[in-house]
Amino acid sequence: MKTASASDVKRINNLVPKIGVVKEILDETPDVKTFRISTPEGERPFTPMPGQLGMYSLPAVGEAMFSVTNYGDDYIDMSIKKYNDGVLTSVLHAMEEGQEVGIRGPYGNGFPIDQFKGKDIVFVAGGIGLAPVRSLILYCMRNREDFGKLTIIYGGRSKDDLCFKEDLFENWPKVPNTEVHVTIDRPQEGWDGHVGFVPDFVKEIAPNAQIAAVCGPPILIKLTLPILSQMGLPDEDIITTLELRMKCGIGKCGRCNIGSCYVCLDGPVFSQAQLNNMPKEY
Amino acid sequence: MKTIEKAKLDSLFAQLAQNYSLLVPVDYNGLTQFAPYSQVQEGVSQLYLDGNVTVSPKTAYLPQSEAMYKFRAQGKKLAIEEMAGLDKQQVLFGVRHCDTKAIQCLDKVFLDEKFEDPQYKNKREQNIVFSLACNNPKATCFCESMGLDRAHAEASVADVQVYDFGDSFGFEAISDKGKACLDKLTGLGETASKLPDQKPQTLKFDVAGLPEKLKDMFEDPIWDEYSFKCLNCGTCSYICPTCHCFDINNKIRGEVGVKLRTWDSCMFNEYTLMAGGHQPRAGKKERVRNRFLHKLQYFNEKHDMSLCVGCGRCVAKCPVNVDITKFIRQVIG
Amino acid sequence: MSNNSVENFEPKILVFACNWCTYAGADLAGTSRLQYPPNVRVLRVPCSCRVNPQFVIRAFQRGIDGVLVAGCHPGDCHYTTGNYYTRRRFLLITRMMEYMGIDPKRFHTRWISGAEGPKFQQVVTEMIEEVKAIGPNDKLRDDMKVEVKAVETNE
Amino acid sequence: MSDIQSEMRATAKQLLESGEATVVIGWEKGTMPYNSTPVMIRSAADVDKLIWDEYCQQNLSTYLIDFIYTEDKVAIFAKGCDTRAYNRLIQDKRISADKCIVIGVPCSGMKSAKAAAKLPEGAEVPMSKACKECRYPNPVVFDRKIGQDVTPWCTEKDFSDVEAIEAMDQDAKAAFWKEQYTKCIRCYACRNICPACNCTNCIFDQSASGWQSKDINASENQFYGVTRAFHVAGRCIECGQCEMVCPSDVPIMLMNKKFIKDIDTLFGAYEAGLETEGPVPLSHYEVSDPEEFM
Repeated sequence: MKTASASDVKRINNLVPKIGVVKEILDETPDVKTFRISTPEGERPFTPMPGQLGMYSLPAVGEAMFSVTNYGDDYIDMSIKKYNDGVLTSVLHAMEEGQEVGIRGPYGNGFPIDQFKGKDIVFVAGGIGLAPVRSLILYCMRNREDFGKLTIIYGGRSKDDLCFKEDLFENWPKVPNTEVHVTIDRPQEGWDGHVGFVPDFVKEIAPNAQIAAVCGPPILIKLTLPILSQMGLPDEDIITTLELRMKCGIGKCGRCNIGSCYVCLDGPVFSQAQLNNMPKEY
Repeated sequence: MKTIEKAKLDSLFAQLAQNYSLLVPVDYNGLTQFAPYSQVQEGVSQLYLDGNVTVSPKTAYLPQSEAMYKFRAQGKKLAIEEMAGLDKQQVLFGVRHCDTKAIQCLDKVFLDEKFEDPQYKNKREQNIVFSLACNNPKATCFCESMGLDRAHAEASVADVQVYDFGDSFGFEAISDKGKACLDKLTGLGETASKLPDQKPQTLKFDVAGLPEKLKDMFEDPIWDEYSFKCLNCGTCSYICPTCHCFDINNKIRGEVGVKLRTWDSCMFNEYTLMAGGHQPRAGKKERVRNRFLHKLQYFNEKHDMSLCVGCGRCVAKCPVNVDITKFIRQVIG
Repeated sequence: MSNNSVENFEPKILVFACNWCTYAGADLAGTSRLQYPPNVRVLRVPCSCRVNPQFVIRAFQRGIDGVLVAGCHPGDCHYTTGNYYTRRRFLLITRMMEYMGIDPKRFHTRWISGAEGPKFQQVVTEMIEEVKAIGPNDKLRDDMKVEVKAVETNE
Repeated sequence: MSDIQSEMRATAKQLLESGEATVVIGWEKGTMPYNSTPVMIRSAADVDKLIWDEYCQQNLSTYLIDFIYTEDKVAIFAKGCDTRAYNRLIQDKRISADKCIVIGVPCSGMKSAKAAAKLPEGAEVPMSKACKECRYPNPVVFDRKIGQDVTPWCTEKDFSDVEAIEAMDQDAKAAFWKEQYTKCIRCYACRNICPACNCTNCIFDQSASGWQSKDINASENQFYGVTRAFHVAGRCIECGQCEMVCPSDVPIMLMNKKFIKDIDTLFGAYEAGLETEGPVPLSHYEVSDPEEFM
């Protein structure tokens, strides 16, 4: 047996991030910003599938997993909500363009694209939960002919809290055979759209879809999934993405397990059928 | 089989220490663990060969606190450098069979095809394991029940099998690495003696069908009973040879810092607590259940082997005697 | 670091100074042109009672050679009673630090009012002399010896 | 001892059957002869699990915190130290007395399970160190009492071990503590078993705050040790549980006792957990406190 030292075999340590540069920071809402990240050479850091995750870090502060909401030839976009007690997100929100950050990924399974193909799709999202769903919406729009009708149902706490407003109100409604429905939780001056919670709104619209993609705060997911079931969608075609605390992103550090599944490795995208067989510990 | 008299053990260690870094089981002020042989030579610690050590030799594969990479964050600029691995082979003398089995469990996690862990692999390659068969199991040992072979160490992990013949040790190479190491040693005798007698374990029970049974027990009242006394401390996880959960942390001095991988425990509140306050495993019950099921069901489902190897450490050291063997016996019925 | 050679040893002293008295006292020392060595780092706190004992240990961990906690004289606290609590706590912590093996010369608590510029000068000067004589602190230290290549900055 | 055990079972049975209590917390026999471990009894049919022997070391009062949000009325068996812990928890307003029934059990000192684990079977097992130094073997507060009060075998606090360390020179002290805290694996068993460590959100559970790094080394471990000792200073009831549960044999009580000793000398003798009212040394001051900082 030969004695290998760390130096003579170049191995990839998945836990060590690559360096990325924040090219652009877009304000989405008062507490959500989108960060456009390239490599220092101006390339795309990695190629994610819709729904996949990236580990984003400021090494001196911390590291956390975020979904990749969009990508281009030379960048990926990550939209991040700031939590007041979240040290990392607060620092990320305070940083400026040109900042070098750590980036690694893509992780997780992503949405099962083949399963969506040829079907009418309803996308249900609340708050920052639109970020992962948006990656799938954009994929469907880029490959428009592969998918049926797209119905997007989205809600935020107030009109200021709606993410990706340009997409919601300008870009997406122009896409053929696409409907966008937006709601906010409480009435607000200057808002003449729908008011109410997302699950009720889904019931109200009763979209005629064959498959659904849902993401939002835990309570939204919890309340929306049964409504979609009642609308006759089979459990296999009710797709949601989950989020748990993660550290490594590659199924080793242990904490993101639900039963024997690791959300970072076997998820974050699960169907209702899969969730039925998993402990309710998320 | 090669042999050496116990009286000459020091000369064996001296030879090993010449060619390799040498780790031996020691008693350091009341804590038994693996430590550099130099500690024994300096009289800081005493060699401890009476049974498995409290802090398992997983420390030689997954240290409690290990630098993953170092960085410099200066203004908007960032530099990242990986850490060098072990460049010298390291002999672990006296690793018990349970702990070799435990390393096999860790292999499943850290050497998986998709995301192999190079830091772990480096240690796996550089470590030469002398695995000592136990003649006198402790009262808390139950490795036989968990399917371990008390006469033979886990062959994918151990490099040299060691037997205790009372006044001498016998050595048999298992791997090429082990053979190369044994070949370098001089002053060894040769014997064809039969294997030493092993006292039976007192803690014996049946585990057949355990993962399947546990599948339907997620909501069972048994969890209230076992979690009641749990303190949610990390003793069981930290001394467990197979618990491998870790946290990733910083250590920063000015612009320079290292990313540390440190042990973590599923018993701690912070382990699953999310920014924003969501806590999927909020109480003792959820945490004890997750730990036991991970050991006895979840790992089986993923890797077709138990994550409990029967070393008995948690049975011996749990401050409130949350006893996994009692639990298994109760589930099996 | 050159700090570790005893001849050229310039100790690092950290002063936790209460905003209302000691900080003003230090200020007075400055405006009165009273000289004291530059080894002192003054950290302003709202009240000496704000100084958590962990701050003191952390300072020693990160390479400080001497710590001074200073506030208003008992009875003069801006918040009426804060320094009475400081006194209780630091009577205990002073003893505990000594028990842990930290030389008592490295850790002091003193009452220095806003009018006591000269006292501030005298206390820190004496402390620096004492700490200089006993050398760098190696107890409780949590050093990190890591080299990372410099990064290019255009700034 | 068996008389006490049968009386315990009878009391538990009566409490559960009458509905006076919905839960009884006592001790049951564990894996090894030297393990007696906490048990929660909810049904009168299970009272035979309860035991009383020389290893019922575990302080049961801390478990009362688990029931603050339940509807239960909880009865606990309590030795002298358990009742002092109970008073502490009442004084810290962590539990409420009207939800608890304290059944006092005088104790003649418990044997050291740690020592027993190392001794051959049948050997004479010494008493735990904390029990040897115990001054309150009889319950200081109770709703009912089982058994006869015993005569305390200690009347004075014994600080000889603390004094031995104080007598060392600075380097020896530092070396001693470094050696001891090198062993600490920071499992937090000492914190979690401690009746004085009852904060809802401990500073050591907030790694993002930067108070305590998760790095393990003698310095960080000592930071943990001193900080915890300071946080329980004036509230430690000297039950010695921290030291008993420590898997690494760190002499934690040497820290706690140092604070107790200094509090006694500086601010007047104080016994934590004897009363539920009155000032606690560190949340209180006297204008006449010793003055050393002039």
